[in-house]
Amino acid sequence: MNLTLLMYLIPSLFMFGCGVYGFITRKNMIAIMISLELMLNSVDINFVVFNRYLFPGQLDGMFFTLFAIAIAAAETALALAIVINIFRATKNVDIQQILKLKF
Amino acid sequence: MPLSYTIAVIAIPLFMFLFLGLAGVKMSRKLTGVLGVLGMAVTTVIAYGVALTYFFGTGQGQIADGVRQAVTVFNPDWLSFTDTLVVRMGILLDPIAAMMLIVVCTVSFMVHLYSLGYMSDHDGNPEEGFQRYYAFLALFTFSMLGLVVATNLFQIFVFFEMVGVSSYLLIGFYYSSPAANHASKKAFIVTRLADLFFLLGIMILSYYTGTFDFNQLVFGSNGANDMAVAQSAIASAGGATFLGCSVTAWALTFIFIGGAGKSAMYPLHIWLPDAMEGPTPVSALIHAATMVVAGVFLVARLFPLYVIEQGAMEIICVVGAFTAFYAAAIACVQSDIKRALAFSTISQIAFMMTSLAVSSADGALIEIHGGTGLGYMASMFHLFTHAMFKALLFLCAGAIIHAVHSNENDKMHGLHKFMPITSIAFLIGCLAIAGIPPFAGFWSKDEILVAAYHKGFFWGLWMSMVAGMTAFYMFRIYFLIFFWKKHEVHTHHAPKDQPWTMTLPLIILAAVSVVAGFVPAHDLVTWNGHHLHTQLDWTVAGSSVAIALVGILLAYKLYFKENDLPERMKNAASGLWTAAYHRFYMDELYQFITHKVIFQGICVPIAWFDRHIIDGFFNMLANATGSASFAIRRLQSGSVQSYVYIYLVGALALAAVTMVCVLI
Amino acid sequence: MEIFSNPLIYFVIIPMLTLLGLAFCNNRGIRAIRTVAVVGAVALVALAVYLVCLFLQARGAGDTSEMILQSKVTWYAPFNIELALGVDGVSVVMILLSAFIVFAGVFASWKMDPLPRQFFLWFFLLSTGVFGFFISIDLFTMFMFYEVALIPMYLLIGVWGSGNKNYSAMKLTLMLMGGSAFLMLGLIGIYFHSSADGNLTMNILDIAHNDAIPHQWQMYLFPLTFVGFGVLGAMFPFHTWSPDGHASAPTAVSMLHAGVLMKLGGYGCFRIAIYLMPYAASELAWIFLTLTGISIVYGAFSACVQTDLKYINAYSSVSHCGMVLFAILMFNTTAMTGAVLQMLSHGLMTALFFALIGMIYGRTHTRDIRDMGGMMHIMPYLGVGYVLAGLASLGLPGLSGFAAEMTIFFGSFENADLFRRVLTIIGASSIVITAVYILRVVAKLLFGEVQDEHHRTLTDASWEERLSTATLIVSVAIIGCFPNFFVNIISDSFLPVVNALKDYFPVAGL
Amino acid sequence: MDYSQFLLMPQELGLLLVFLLVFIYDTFMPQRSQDKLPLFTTILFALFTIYSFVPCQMGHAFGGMFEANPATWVMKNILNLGVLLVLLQSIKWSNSDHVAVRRGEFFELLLLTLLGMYLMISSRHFLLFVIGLETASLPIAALAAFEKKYYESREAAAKYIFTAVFSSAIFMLGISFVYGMSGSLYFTDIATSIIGHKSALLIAAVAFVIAGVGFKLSLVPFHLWTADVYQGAPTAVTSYLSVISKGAAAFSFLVILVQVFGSAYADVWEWMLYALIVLTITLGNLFAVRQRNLKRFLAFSSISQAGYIMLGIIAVNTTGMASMMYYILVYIFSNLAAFGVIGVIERATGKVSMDDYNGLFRTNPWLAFTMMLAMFSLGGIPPFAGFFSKFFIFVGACQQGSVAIYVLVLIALVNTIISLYYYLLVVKAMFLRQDDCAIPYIDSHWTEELGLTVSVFGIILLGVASGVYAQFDAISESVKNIFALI
Repeated sequence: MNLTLLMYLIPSLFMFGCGVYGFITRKNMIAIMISLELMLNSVDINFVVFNRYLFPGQLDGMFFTLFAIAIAAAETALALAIVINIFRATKNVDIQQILKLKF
Repeated sequence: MPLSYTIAVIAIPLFMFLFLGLAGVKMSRKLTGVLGVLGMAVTTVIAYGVALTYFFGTGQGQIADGVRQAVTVFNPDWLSFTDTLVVRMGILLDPIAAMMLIVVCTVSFMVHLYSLGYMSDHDGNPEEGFQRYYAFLALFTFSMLGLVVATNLFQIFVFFEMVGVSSYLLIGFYYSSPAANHASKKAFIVTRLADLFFLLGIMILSYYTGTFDFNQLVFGSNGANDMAVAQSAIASAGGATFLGCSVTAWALTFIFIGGAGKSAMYPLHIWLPDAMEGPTPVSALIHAATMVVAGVFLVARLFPLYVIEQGAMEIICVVGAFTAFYAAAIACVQSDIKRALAFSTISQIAFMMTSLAVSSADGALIEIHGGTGLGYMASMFHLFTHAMFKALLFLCAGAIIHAVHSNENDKMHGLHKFMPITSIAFLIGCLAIAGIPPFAGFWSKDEILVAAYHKGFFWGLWMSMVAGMTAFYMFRIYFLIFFWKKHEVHTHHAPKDQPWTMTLPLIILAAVSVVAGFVPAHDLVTWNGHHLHTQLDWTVAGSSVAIALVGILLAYKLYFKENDLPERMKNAASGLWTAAYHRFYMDELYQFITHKVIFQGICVPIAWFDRHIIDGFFNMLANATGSASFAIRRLQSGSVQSYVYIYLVGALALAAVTMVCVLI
Repeated sequence: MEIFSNPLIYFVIIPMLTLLGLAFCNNRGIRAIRTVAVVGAVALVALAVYLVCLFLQARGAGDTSEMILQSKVTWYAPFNIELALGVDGVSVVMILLSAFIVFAGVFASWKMDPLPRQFFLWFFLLSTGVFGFFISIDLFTMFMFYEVALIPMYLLIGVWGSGNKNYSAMKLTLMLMGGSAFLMLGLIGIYFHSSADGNLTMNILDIAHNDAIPHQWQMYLFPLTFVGFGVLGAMFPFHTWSPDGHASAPTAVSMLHAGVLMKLGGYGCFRIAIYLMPYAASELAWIFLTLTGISIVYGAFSACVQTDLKYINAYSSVSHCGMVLFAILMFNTTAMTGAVLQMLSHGLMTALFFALIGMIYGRTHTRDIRDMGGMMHIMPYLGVGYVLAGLASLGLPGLSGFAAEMTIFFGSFENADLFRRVLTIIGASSIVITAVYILRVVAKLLFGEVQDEHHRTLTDASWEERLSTATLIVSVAIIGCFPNFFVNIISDSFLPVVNALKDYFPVAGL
Repeated sequence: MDYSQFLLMPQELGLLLVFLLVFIYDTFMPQRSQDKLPLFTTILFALFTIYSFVPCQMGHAFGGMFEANPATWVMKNILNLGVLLVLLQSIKWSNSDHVAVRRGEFFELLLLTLLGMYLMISSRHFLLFVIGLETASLPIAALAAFEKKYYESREAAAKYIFTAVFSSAIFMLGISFVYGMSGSLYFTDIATSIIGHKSALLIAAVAFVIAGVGFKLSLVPFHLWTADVYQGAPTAVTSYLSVISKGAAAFSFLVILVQVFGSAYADVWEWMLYALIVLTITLGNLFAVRQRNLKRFLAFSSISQAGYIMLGIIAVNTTGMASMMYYILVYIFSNLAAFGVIGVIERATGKVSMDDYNGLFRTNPWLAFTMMLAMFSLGGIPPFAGFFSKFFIFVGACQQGSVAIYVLVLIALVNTIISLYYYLLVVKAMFLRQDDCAIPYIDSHWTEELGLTVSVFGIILLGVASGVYAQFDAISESVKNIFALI
């Protein structure tokens, strides 16, 4: 039982780690958005797994996941719009180019 | 209340000061001068009234069973430190106070009168600052009178400060001249240093005896100095000691230092010669007759305490004797007549101090230390006579200076023909101070020598020698001024006797100097108010007169006619001569200590420390903040990824550290 | 509200009304502004005199309560913060002093330019704070007024000052605020230990009577409060704001600051730090005695080498204010009375000094004594005033300084322990150093030859300047001639403090 | 289900109504009357603000997901006041032609985010909380990007959205841990089920939750987005961001930490918060010292202010809660006064640098005066409200009693000196400096003047009038059961 729980949890945490790593290392904003999605989804997996294995009697986790997905979608849409904006201005989507505001 | 009108003696000068000081600028100079003289005249009359009533009047409660009482006229609270320790400002009359009233008022009046002429140019127009001058004179008179009638130690201290300030103002009267400026500063600061010790002395004494009041310190139930009271006052210290000496001895020594500062005892004498920068009448009033004897007066006030604390008394004795000789030696070579007179003043005051000091030990003091207190009487007597003839001498000097516009005696020579009255007055003064009978000085100085011989042969001999030197240097000055060689006239008009305003005081004082010796001092100003039986001790008197004559003859030989003897003597002992001429380099020593040690060695480093270390520290804090804020700006690098990275590290560190702290 | 029947509250209301009046005479010209300011100042003086009469009457009528004219309204119930008023002898004389200096300050800044209206606005805001501090006996209210009094200094110095004013203003404000930061923590700590039985209070008298602050906490809180106030009292080594601040401040501000604001420090030190925490006070006294003893001689010595008139007086203030704190720490009625006398005396004579310096500076445009001389010829009135101020400060009998210093020295000497006595003697030795630097300045500035020929054309004081300085000179002389009048007002006020200290500190009486 | 529960959320419904009306106006009104929209919105919102002061029914709704209690009620009203001021100050700006076309969206998004904050404040269930959080934070990105023609605006938006999403991911990870431990997302259930827990999982969860909310509060080290976004975003948005969302986040932070993790206060999050407070106050000040751009400067000042607000949370007592709400109110007024002045000057001259303000007092005395009051209030100078709020929050913290907290307060106090320094820098620029090319006289729009006047009165009166705080104290007393677990 626990084994199977871990079998779900460890990949999800790994996924989260990948997301973080991608966020910190990738230049392209689109790639960064993808890694953000990875992080959010790993969280969703957590919820689902906890719900399914630890508290099978109820559906909080599941519902949370549904909402989380919706929120993620909204975030992506917004982020994409802004990235396009940036692209219009600078003709690239390199996150290390947007350094005008600092110090 | 008997003698309650004494208040007028204090009040009138104070009023004159305020009035002349505030309204003076609006009035003409002459008017202020006249008003000042009038005011002083009134004061003098009242003061004589008071003193004579005290001495000879009856039914004023001042003589009880043959003893002259100290009469406290009134004594209101001024400043209460605690319920018991209260500073009062009052008026106390006892023999010496009454005598000082006479001295101060006489001399002051003379000087007021004299200044009318002295402070004017040859056409009799008063010079600039005339109002200020008379205001300050009034202020000084007020302070001095307040000092002599003080009812308690603290009041004396208060008026010590006041006379100090008025002397400061008067020395610096010609405030444009740097020399006067410097002299006034010096006078004030040196006496202030002495007053610091005076203050400490009062602190200690009042802490242990719990009072400032003479009535509880020295005056007995019968209102005169009383050994028993002094004993109990000392005893109330409970034998407390500090560094081996009893605290009261410390206190009295400190108090003496305070007096020594005012009375220019060695080594605190250095301010007095410079003080001659002031107008000469001022020197006559303050630095010859009145203020400089405040120290003697102070010691005399606490006489019984000193008698008990013999240690302090010994110090006074040694300092006094040494100063007498030291100053006399310097006086022998000074060329500036005012400075020469100043040193003779120092020497004479030292006489009084010594005489006070020796008096406790003369004979075998009968009651406790017993004795007749001859020296005490002599000292007060000499104070009186000296005030008269030294004022006379100074006023003469002033007349001469006013005539020839110089202090140097080589500008004078042979003035006898031009200024006969002045010359005679000066001669009388010299005879008086040299101690030639029947002039005033003889009587008082003779008593002093007797008292000194009572203490011991050495002391007597020493003082007699100084007396001889006195005769010598006084007549040296006299001959150099009035004879030596013919006076060559190089000013546009020849020197002559001065107007009556200046001559009259000379005549009066000369007369006084002749007769003052016959005042029955042994009846009036004895230490315990009893009549004191004295008879002239011919051995002492004769010897002293002989010595004086020798001195005079020597001076005559050397200085009456122009010759090269003095020159040769000078060359013979040139080193000694130069040292004496430069007052044995005391001023240079002080200069070194104040400028090099204190200013360069303490003040400047402290100021630097303040600006650079302490202030620097606070500025450093500010700069540190600034540089810290500059150092951390890299965090705000502008790159989202680094932001997120720091974010993540922060969150994980938060978790990790807490885990380590909580779980392990 | 019954509190408005208490005359004390008007010490705050009058300046506020003056503020309003100034705010309304927007562009009606300098005349209106001056009128409002003078009216306000005169009203304050009148009220202060009336207060003294009330106090004497109350004491004469045998009212021996610790504070008279007490009244309180709850302000912040959750924190037991009250608008609690009450005065004892010390605050009465302090209020009197403040009123007179505000009066003199208004006239000293008669020709203030530019922006006279704003200047007087800030000036009266400052005095609001000062009076509020002296009349209130509630920790929070006191502290609030304290800071109200501090902050206007920044603009007053920064806008109307001279010289390196930005730096000085910032330094002064930050250092004083730093002090009040410690102070605030100290007050909060006191509040939370103000009572053993849980009903906390901010009222100083109640706290003192509860006497509930644990000794351990006293050891924490006493340094916080004492240093907090000591910074304003120019205690070594926290005094360095004072020379720069005073040098840059405009005349009236220097007067008010040195004359009144620095007194808040000494007042707070004994009213809050020592009165509320006697145990720690007696335990830690030696530290602060040493510091204040240092600042007495230290300030005097530093003053000897300065050449800027205002620096000289700033350092002499360090010395004199050091004497105030020094005397307060001597823990006996005499010395503490002397401290208050010294506050009065120092306040008046320093205000006088700064007024005169400002007037001289306004004419010569230099404050460097090396460039000046013979001023006595040129401006006799100012010269005489300066000499009088100098004599007062070096302790001439008949002027205020003497009585104050003597009371301090004799009071301090009442303590039998050698440590305090040695410090006393060291402190007493400062009277000589004071004489040195005062006479140095007087000789250089007023006497001697005129250094700069342009100075010969300068004029003497104008009428408002004469009025301003004469007020101060007369008050100095009055204190100096009749010290006992003030001593009788002051001295009883210290009995509670001394009694509180008795348990921990053996007061050697005479 | 029973619809009467909606009666428990009158404020939310009212806000929704306002939103819909504005939306309808924006969509269907003819073009020529569009420029009345901002005024329309403002008036509408003003009415709503007044209405929402009407005491409403308290209780739980939707199975305890939503709670209306006096504290939430008063908190929402505080936010309303702030938003009203923001609206007042943005009217003139939103009619300036480069944003005029989209002005409708500005107000709609603004109102939506406010709704999100309402939900954050009232939610007692993490699902609702996350929804509220996201509703409150996502539109901000769009608002930040509002001034399209400025590149800074876009960059700010990008930085905001990425960091925001990242932090919400972390936050939800933390919640997932909590869920894993307790099996529920109800605050109360979680609280009861983790009593006595000291597992690594709990600690990680708490740390992530703190990080997630700390992002919105911009606590150091989760603050780095703040300065850039504040600088880039339009001033109206910046002011909104700096006060309103901060206030809402702070309150919900208090609720979460105290109500959910209350049992873990002593051994888990007291020290986390301690460290964060010290870092936040100190670094915020240090950053602020060097700033010349006023918006960036206020960003850092608001960071250190957040640190002071946290003092009210670490106190974990009703005094702390009351003084925190009071602090937020005062902070709203002071900061909005400052931003109002900046906004006016930026709109008129486009200048936001401190050096441009030299000699402002000579040309625009009232603007300078308002700015000075704001700075004094932020710096905690009596008799202005900021002094009282600072003092009270310190008292609240010290009431917790431990010496450690006294030390914390001392650190905070020492920091007030630094903060005073940089606040005085602004005053210095305006009053002490002389400048020949100072900003000429600006005649500001009456709405802006109204906004500034209101905030000035707030600054002056809030402290002196003790009734306000007394109210807060009573309210936080009435909800003190949330401190049950401490």
